[in-house]
Amino acid sequence: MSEQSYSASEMMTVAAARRLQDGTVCFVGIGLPSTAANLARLTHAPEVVLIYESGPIGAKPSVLPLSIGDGELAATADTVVSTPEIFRYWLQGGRINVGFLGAAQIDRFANINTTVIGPYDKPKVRLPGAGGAPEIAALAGEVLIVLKQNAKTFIDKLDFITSAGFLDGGDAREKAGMPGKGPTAVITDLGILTPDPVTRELTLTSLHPGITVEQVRAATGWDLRIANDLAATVPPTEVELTALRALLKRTAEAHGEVAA
Amino acid sequence: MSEQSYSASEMMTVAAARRLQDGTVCFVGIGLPSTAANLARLTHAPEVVLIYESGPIGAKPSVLPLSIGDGELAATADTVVSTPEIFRYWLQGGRINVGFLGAAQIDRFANINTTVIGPYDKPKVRLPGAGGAPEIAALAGEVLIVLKQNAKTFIDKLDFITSAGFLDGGDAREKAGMPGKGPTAVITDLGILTPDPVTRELTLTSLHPGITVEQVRAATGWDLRIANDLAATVPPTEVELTALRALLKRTAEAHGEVAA
Amino acid sequence: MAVITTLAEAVASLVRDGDTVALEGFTHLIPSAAGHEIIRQGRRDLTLVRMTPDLIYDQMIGMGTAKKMRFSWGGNPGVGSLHRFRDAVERGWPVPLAVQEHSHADMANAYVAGAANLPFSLMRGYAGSDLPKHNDQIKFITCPFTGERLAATPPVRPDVTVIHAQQADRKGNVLMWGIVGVQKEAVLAAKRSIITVEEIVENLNAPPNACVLPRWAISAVCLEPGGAHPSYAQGYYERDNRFYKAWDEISRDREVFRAWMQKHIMDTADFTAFRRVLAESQGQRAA
Amino acid sequence: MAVITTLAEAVASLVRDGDTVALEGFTHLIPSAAGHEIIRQGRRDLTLVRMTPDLIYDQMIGMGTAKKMRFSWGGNPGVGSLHRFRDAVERGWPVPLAVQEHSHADMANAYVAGAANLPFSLMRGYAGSDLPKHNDQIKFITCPFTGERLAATPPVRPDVTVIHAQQADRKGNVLMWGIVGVQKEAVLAAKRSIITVEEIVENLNAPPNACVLPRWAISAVCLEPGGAHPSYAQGYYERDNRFYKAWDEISRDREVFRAWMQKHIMDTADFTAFRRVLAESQGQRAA
Repeated sequence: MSEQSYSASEMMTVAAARRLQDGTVCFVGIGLPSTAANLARLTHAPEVVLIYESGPIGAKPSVLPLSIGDGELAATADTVVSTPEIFRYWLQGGRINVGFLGAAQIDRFANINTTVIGPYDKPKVRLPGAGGAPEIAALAGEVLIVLKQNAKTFIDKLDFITSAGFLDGGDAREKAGMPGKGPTAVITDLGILTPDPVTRELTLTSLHPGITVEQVRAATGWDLRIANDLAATVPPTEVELTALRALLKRTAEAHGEVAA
Repeated sequence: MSEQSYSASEMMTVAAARRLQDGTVCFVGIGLPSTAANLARLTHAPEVVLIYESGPIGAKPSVLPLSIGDGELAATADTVVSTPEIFRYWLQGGRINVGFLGAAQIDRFANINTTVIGPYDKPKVRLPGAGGAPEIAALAGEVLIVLKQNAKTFIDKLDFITSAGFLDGGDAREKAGMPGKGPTAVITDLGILTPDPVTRELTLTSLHPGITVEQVRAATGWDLRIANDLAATVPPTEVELTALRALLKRTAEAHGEVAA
Repeated sequence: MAVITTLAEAVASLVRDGDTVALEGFTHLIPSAAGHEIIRQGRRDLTLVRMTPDLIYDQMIGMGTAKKMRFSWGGNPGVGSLHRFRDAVERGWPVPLAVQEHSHADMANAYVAGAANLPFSLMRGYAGSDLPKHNDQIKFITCPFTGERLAATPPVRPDVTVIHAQQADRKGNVLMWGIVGVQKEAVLAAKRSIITVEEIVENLNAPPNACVLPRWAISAVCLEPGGAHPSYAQGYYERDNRFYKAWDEISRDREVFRAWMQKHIMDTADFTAFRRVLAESQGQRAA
Repeated sequence: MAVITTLAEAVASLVRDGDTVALEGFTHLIPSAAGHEIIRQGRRDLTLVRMTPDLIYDQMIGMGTAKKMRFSWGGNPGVGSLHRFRDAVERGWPVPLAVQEHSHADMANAYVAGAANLPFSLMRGYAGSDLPKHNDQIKFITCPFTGERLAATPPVRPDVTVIHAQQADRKGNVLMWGIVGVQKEAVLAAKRSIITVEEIVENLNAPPNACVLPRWAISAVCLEPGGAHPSYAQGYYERDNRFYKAWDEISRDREVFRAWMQKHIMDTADFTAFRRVLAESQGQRAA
């Protein structure tokens, strides 16, 4: 990747942003999802509606929020409602097209762990917890997941399922009564994984430039399925890179100013 | 009553207003209760908090509202919340000291009918219905009821119990699981009735000036109990009458202007 | 996504015979213009939903628009009875009207449940009241933690909700203020929605945490200045209390009612024309 | 009825050992000054409730103030882990911390149920999640109309809720705006409440339908300008992101943490003194 004019995480963010169609109503998690969703808004999806669990509806931040409730989100939103209303009327109300999530760990059926590593009652690592993810994962029309891919994040057997993907695969999700389609893509720094239409097992369907299938296998905690028609991810365009870098620059400056 | 310098309905309104202590949080019904509650606010209870089911909290109308949602209520309130919030957080939330109600019909246990006269499915008279009364009657700390007393309003057996007073009397109300104390006084144009501590049957405990016990009996659809120590209602004071008449005059002018 | 269109087009495309329709408004911002247009277009067999049915529903019922009403208080606020409503319930004229009756608290919670996509609402309600005996859509459930008994009812989920608001912007985002009642819940609980507004502005400049409905949660926005008459629109005009009193006379007699409706609504093209004819009638009455 | 008093007096009279206490704030308006004062006064065995426990709860946990926490997401927003929280859960230092864990949606609904005096909250939740297996306060009930399965949990009913708001008037009525989170519900769900404010004004001049808490629904109002630092108060000051990052270092090591707490909180009289000492420390670090 040394010859590339962009980083793996830039590729990840751009690839994630591309999955968000214009006009979509998107429930945005903080961190990578927020970066990708705002990049989409600043490039191909100017009319995307971004909803944050803290209350802002239609937020249009010029710099990325460091927290899920930054003032910039409230100041640029069409309206700010209470947190109960966000979860009751807007998420559970069935108004979210796409839930955009990150994760600490994920398994082959796109189930997510953000709770504990090790036993729940005596955890080796206590993670932050569920936040809004369990209901976003269950109720959003579809779910996009963005996280870096390595042996610590792509796990054969999760110690804890915080938020459901396809559970044990097949029709297990439908049987569990979740209205949303579930994860339609997992975007990483190495490629894009999508669920098999039948087994719902995550399959590598697109490989980022400069990455080998072996690298992806090595970064996955289970025997990863590879699509027969494995695609090559289109590299970030000049427009995408420029927008992303300008966004991150504005963000650093803004938060620097705040701290000064 | 011809020699009196005030009318029976003025006596009723003044007597009702006197029951409302300063600082009380009062859920106000439209009509007579609203007149009495605002008279209280304009005389002895300047700090009474008036809540209307349409959403205003702490309304201080200078003229009486003709409807439960007049602009004057919103314009003078400390805040205006949604109607669901009024019923969920403020009434059911247990924050109301006094529910101030009117009624079409009442029985000896202060149960109220505002639904139908005659059978429910083939009513002789279809009344407006429950409104907020059933939950106000059940959940307010105590309930005051104000209505004119005659054979059409004081009924031996109601065709329909819309809002509960003491049901069949005794501890029937407690058994039905209502947290509020229930009706503590029924104020009419003839006198004041309060529930017997044990049987909970309404008893005439105060007689308005110029009214005879026989008149009250004749205006009651059952064999009315009279308190041994029957009190005489103190006539309206100059202050009370002046405030009430000024309020009604301002109201007539305001609504006249509106209509003009 | 909101389209900004005429009220006639919005009603024609969004309100259908047999629909469950909620025209909401708690004495403030009552969608009278929209109610007239639904009558004008001759809709039938509607199930009407409203906490506080008033003149508009009295007019719809009297014109045979509705077969059923789910409500909690039906009257002419500050005046008295709704004579057309009573005539339909007491004597089945012009058509029988089935009623599903609740308390305000229950209706408000049922709208909240509708907006929140819950299969039932929950409240401490109806203790000692006869209402549940006559409404099989009120049930009681037991708290799994305390064993307490609570009232439950199905959510309000209208096919169409119609409300009136103060302002929309050119994109179709809507702002309302003052007594907002259950209107936000009613719109979010519905499959489709029509919002008439006093004014379409360049920017809403909504205060923080104001009651705003984003355009993508609305079907149609229609400019109808004065469209809440005889109710009021805070910041625009006051309540026409005189008309509420006049309605008591107009609606008392079937023929007087029908003649009034024919002249003022059926024979007028829109709400503006209605207001003009009404002004003439009032002038004559005053004379 | 709200009394306007000092934070020290409010905490002394309203927060007791063993209480269930909610210091709420969704990254905005976090009641840091009040949290410090609770630590300063040495409260013990508190059950802490919060959707998003952050630095303040990390400080309280690290100082042994809490025995249990009911929450849905515990982290240093935008930075990473809460090291004192992890140390308490993973290694029981300084005292073991029991956790009752929910999702955000469930916690938000539980606050609503508390404010509405309901014995349980209701939501479509936890499908496929392991959380209910480890929280016996999450149960599932069946809709009496549709047979659907819904998650239920007991309401949040704190002994004391503590929040920070922008303004109070001289009578004690409180106004907040921007991201208001669950603070209104948290105050209305509690037996007692303390609200610190940026400013006490003559009149709130609240916009229509603003988030106002009337004085008679509040126990105490305390003037604490800057009292939400390092979080922000919309219209007053921005978030001190640098401090959130600094906290990651300060809190990593038990001794460093204890020394920092001693110097900055235990040895300072109030939040103003804390801010002064903090400024000195930051100056030294910068130097």
